[in-house]
Amino acid sequence: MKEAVIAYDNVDICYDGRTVVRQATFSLQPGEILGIVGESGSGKSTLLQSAMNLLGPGGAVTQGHIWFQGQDILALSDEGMQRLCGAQMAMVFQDAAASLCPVRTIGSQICEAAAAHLDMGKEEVRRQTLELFARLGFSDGRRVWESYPFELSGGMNQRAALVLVMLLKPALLLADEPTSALDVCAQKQVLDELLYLRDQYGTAIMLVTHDMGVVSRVADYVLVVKDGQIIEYGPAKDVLASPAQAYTKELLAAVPKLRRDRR
Amino acid sequence: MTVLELQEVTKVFSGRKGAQVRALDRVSFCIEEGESVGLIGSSGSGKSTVANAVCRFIDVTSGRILLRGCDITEARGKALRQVYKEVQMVFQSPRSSFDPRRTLGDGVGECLKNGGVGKAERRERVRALLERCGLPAAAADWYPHEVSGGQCQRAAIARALAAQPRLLVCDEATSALDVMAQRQILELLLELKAEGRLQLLFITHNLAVAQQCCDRLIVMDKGRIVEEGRMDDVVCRPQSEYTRRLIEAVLY
Amino acid sequence: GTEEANHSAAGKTFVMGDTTFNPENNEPDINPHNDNSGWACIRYGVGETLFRYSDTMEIEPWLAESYEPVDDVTWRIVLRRNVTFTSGRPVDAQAVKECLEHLVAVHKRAAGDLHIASMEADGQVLTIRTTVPVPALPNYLSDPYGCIIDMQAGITSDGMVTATGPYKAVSLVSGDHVDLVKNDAYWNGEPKLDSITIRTISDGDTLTMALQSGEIDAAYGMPYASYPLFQNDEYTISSAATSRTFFVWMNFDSPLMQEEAVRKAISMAIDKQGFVDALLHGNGYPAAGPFPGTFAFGGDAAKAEPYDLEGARRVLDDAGWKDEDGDSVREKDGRRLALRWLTYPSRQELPLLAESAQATLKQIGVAVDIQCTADHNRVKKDRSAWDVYASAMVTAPSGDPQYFFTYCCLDGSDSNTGRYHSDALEELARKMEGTFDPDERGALAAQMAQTILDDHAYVFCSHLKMSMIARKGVVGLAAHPCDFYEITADLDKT
Amino acid sequence: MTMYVIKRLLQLIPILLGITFLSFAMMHIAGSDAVVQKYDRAGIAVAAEVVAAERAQLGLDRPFLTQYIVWLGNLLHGNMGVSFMTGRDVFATFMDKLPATLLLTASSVLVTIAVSVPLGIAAAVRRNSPVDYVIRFFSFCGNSMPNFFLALVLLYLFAVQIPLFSVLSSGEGLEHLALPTATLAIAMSAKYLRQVRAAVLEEMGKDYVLGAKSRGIPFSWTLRCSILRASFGTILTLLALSIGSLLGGTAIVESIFMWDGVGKLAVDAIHGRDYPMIQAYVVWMAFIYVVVNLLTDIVYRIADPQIGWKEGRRR
Amino acid sequence: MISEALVSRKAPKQRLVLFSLCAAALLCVAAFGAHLCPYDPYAQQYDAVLQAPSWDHWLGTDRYGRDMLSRILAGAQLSIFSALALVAMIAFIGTGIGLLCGYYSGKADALCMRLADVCLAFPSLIFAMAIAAVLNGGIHNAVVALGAVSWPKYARLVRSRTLALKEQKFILAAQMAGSLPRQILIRHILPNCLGTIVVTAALDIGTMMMELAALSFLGLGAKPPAAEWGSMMSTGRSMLQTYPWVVLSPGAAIFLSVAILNLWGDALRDYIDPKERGR
Ligand SMILES: Nc1ncnc2c1ncn2[C@@H]1O[C@H](COP(=O)(O)OP(=O)(O)OP(=O)(O)O)[C@@H](O)[C@H]1O
Ligand SMILES: Nc1ncnc2c1ncn2[C@@H]1O[C@H](COP(=O)(O)OP(=O)(O)OP(=O)(O)O)[C@@H](O)[C@H]1O
Ligand SMILES: [Mg+2]
Ligand SMILES: [Mg+2]
Repeated sequence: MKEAVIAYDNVDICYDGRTVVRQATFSLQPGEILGIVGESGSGKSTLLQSAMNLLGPGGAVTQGHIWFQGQDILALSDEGMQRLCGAQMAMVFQDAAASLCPVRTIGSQICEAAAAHLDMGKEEVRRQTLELFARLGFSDGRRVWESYPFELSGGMNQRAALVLVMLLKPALLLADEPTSALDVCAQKQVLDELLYLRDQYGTAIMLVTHDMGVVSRVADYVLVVKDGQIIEYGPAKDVLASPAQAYTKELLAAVPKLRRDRR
Repeated sequence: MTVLELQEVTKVFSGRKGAQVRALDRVSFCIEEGESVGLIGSSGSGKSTVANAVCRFIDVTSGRILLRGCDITEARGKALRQVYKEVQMVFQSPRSSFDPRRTLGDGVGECLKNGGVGKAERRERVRALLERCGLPAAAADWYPHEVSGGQCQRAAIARALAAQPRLLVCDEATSALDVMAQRQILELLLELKAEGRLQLLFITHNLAVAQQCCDRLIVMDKGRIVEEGRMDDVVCRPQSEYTRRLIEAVLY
Repeated sequence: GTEEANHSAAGKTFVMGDTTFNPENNEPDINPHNDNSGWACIRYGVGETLFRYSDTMEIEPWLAESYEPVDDVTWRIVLRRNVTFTSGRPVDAQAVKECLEHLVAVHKRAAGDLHIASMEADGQVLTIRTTVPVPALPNYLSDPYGCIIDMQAGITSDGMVTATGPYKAVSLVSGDHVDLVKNDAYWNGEPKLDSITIRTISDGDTLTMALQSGEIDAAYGMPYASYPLFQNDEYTISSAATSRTFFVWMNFDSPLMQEEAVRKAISMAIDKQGFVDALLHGNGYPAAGPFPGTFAFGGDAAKAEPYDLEGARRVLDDAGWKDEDGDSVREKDGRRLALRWLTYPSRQELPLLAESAQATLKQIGVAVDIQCTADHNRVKKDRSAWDVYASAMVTAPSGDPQYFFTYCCLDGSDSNTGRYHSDALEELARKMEGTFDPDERGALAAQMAQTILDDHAYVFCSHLKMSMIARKGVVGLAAHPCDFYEITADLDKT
Repeated sequence: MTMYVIKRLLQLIPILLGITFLSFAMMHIAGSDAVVQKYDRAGIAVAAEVVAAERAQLGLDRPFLTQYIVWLGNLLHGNMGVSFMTGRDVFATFMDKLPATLLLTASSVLVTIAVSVPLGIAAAVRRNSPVDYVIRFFSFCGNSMPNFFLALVLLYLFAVQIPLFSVLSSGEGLEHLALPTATLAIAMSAKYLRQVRAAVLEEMGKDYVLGAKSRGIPFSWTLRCSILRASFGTILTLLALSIGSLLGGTAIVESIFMWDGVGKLAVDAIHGRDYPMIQAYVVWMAFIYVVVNLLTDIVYRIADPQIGWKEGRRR
Repeated sequence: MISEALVSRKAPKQRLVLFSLCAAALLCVAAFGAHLCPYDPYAQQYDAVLQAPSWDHWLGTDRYGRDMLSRILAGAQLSIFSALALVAMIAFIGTGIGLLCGYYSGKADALCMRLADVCLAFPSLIFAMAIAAVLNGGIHNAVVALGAVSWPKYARLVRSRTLALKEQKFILAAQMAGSLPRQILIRHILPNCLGTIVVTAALDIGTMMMELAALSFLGLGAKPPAAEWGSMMSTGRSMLQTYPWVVLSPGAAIFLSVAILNLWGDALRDYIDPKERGR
């Protein structure tokens, strides 16, 4: 078996002494896509953030280890972390617009990220970005490149943030609801891009989403979280087809379906 | 009676270097009493801009917006506060819509406070509202940066409902919620709607969700309305090419 | 190395720091016809007056050889023969006449002092006719504005003039410095230095440090607190008592001050010696009357009340001022014995005097409320706003005693701030106006001083000591009681 | 933007009118005029006629409004009058001394920025660490020391004890600039660095900082390109404000270091009630303020793309 | 890691408590300092002038022979409270104007800001003199005079923050909740500017002490024999080399107050930020 890209080993996470994630254990091989579902506030974002040491002043991993390609992330120095972040693992935030600097254009932030990790000329970065923009359904990529985050719509910001990390071709992509603000067409394009990234570069992806459609379409494995506890974990097909837990069943049942017939 | 009417509303943003973005291009539609309207369209098509214009967060370049027959295109000050007694909005990005230095409870209770509701009663009502939106009552004491995206969104919905609006503008109000929460909120909205008090302008990407709570559907593309009609008509027999593509792309 | 070369190229140079040579002091340049700039002109050895003061403040000829009053309004002045301006023009009566004509045309104060009606020049003899009798004309002509300058050579736009002193100005930046070089043709001995720079140093502490670091050779205007740094073998301090006097005016419009006992008690309760020793660090002399001991008519010629707190208490007790309510302030007929003491901060010694007096007066049961404001002139005019006014004034700027009484104490005086009136004093003043003999004038002055002291109308606290501090090796720099003369042909540096 | 600048520059006119009138009026309220003040300082009494004659010469006997209007009329002809104290042309004198003050101000501002921005940032980044406490300690020191004290201590240490510099400046030369600049810059940095610290801290709490971290952008880059840029507005506003107090505060430093500039000129003029000179100073200060504030506003708008050129939205 | 997390969350509160205690102690000294004096702070003694610090006089004596320590204690009230009052006044007025101008930007804003320019550019010395002439001396009027020219700093600062804040979503939300502008300003914008204001105000205290001292030269400040720290420092300035304690003692007193009040301000700033404080 290949070495796991990321492995959570019995991880507990606290905010101010309140444990919000308990005994999380799972791992991900290169090229695998893990869908994480669960009710809001159950600790999904927290799980992702802990992998990048981004829990903020009040949060901390109080137990267990997180291994990234064999390194213990929690023991890494700041510089070590900084080298990993972006290049090796990258994250798209749930609130993508807020994760972009409000006083800089999208283009300059992309260039910055590229300069930090890639050995690529500015022109080349721009070319590749515009290409990616086009593939993600932007009609006018050049305008996006020159825009400030507040000048873009929610979905545009989300895709811009996605492009930002896809450009870096990380080994692990942590995507926190990357398609929640997108219309279905754009959503489809984004998912195609994610799959392309996985196929082309062997990127492993942790994908938090509420959209069961997305899970069934791209995920290899599914993780169901409830109140910080992993209650179900297995191959996507199995879990979706025959959920073991009542909660999962409820979750699946609650998914709204488009009625295409006329009443 | 018409609750909301947009007449030929156009919005042009002038960018920094003189570039102009026509975010809305002669958009006209109306929402009748007792009716809820869904608004879909690709991202960047101007949905949020419609919502912002209706709530007077931005000035439109031309056109008129009427609320119950009153022209609110240029409402300000007192008139605007009157408008907000009827219209409320749930923002697309919930976290930044809460004051970072105040608790969620303060945010939710603000309009009650302005309405002169006493402290104890306000507390009770805030808790009730939060619970109704699927949050624990304790959430009233949490700060925005301490809650998850979904929790924040629910608080935002609770805040909007606190004002007991006639028209609720939801800008992707449920897209950050898990499916069960989503259903819970939708049921709540449907309930309020059934009481006959609430009209919705529901912006979403999720056609299925829109189908559940809206009577009519408007499809937008590049700042224009490309299709408008009864929900089922549009879903089952899309007229425009764009709508057809949208419906086909639905995964589930 | 190079420094030495510089030195020999420039010859013997001397740098003096002075706090007063600046526009703020109305001494923007060295043109005697401009405001107070004459002080700079005369102090720095550029210009000279017709007469000068001796060390005992008596008039002696300088550029003039002799003078005599012809009648009440006519003066005959004979000029020295061998004197030339640095422009080369000989100093004759015509040149002096031109200079004085220009002076009275542009300098209002000079015009007001001199009352010149006409002048006649005849070779070296200048005859001046005045509109009214001016017994002190030679004194006024010794005022710095009386520096004789060559009006043909004119006044440069920088404010430099051509005169007769041991040094001549070569460059001047107002408020910054003036550069002087030796006048090779000086009539009264050979100047010993080749060049002199006068640096304006407005700040006393900077002056201190400049002297400490050796950047200046001598300093004028050193803060008192710095004296201990220079009271050693490395430096020499030369001082002289001047007629700049710190004194107190009683306000006779104030009901409180109309009471003799109160005035007397105040004059007995100011610790002059303590003020001079502790607060001025010895840079002054306790005063009795308006004039310092350097004047023939000054010093002990008048007797003031001694410092005597016990006596002062008795005076107040006798007058019925008692502290009845135990707040350690006396009262009488329901009025508290609280003085409003007006003074101003631009003379740094005045606030010290005020605080010192406040403390001693407190001991005899008199409260003092100090109003120390830059705006005292306006407050002063409102005679209901103050009881006591402390000021610093030059009591005999021209070396003549009449000035002080004329301006400060008589009914017609413009500056009789306290509205003091005394019939005896008026009488004496009339007598002095008609007296030309200096000795007689001095005797009259002593009487007048005694009169105002007996009336307790003024309390003279201290005369200021003017000092210059020089580095070891500087010779010929001596403080003069009239504060006009600093740099002379004798100045040298070894 | 051009419109904006033109509009703001036009606003200068009423400001100048207002401020010169105000200062004229205030000086009159404050009582005593140049003549009285002069004799007062000299400590000699003169005849009332002499005073009257001198006042007439300066035009001080005319009614206050007339004096102001005459002054204004002269100004329109490009004539700022002659100084009451020196009899020299005010404009020439002022322009003569201006470069010295400008040089001093500019060098102090530069040094202040060079010192306080890095230190302020360091204190913010390492907040509540020993580094932060040391930096803040010095800032408190600088803050509780009056200018004159600092100036004297510097002079004593570096000119008297260790003669690195000379006590008296003889005009140009960088070494003469060193101590006065240090005095002003230390005092200013002490305040400024704390404000930089606060502004940077404010920004560091924002979400996008986490975002940048997640992208593996070195913190120094985020700091430079994002945080500083975002807090630029506040930092700049503060700087602009302190330039004003700096210009006003040079007087004491100028007189201690014998720096022949307008600060001392102005204070002397105020003490001597030298109206024409005061007016020149007031005009200059107003001009500087308007220009500095205009520049800040422009830069502020450039730095923060969310604030447009229209004066903001009204509600 | 755990302990670190706990420390960083709890610390703001602890720091606030600590520095609040310090500040309270300072204010106590200010209020009751006059009763703690070992000597009569006003008793002049010419036989003991300018004595160096010793067991008898811990901080030496001044040129009138008064005990420095006693004077510093006695002067604390005047020095601290007048500076505090002044700073409170300008911070209050400036913040108010800044908030209004920033929020309502328009003609009135432009007018106010130009007025602020005038006040900033206006030589405060002239203003102080005029105040002295009209209202007469006294430290109250000095406070008024300084206040009248110092508010624009806060106004400008707060205005620029307000301009940025009012574009934020949560302000829009507050408007929707029907809050009146004044409520929005007080509930939302002000708390979000407070950090900057507190820091600036704490800083200004030292500055204002010195400014008040400078005005005493015009007869506007504290009246003798009151022991105001700033004036003590400036009147003693030329004794720096010869009798340093005369200058250094009030200097140290000012430093101490400035440091305490600043640390307190910082702690307060941290505490009012919920992101720092924790639940
Ligand atoms: N402040 C602004 N300045 C300039 N352009 C803007 C601004 N706000 C929005 N736009 C532009 O207007 C267009 C419409 O934006 P809008 O936010 O209404 O889209 P949307 O339909 O809500 O998209 P999404 O579903 O992604 O939220 C976009 O092209 C966007 O870039
Ligand atoms: N900074 C914080 N301080 C304290 N509690 C926090 C903080 N961030 C999150 N929490 C709490 O941790 C729990 C998990 O939050 P998290 O953001 O991981 O949820 P989530 O699963 O991502 O939910 P959603 O789907 O709504 O985004 C929530 O109950 C939230 O209130
Ligand atoms: Mg989340
Ligand atoms: Mg949107």
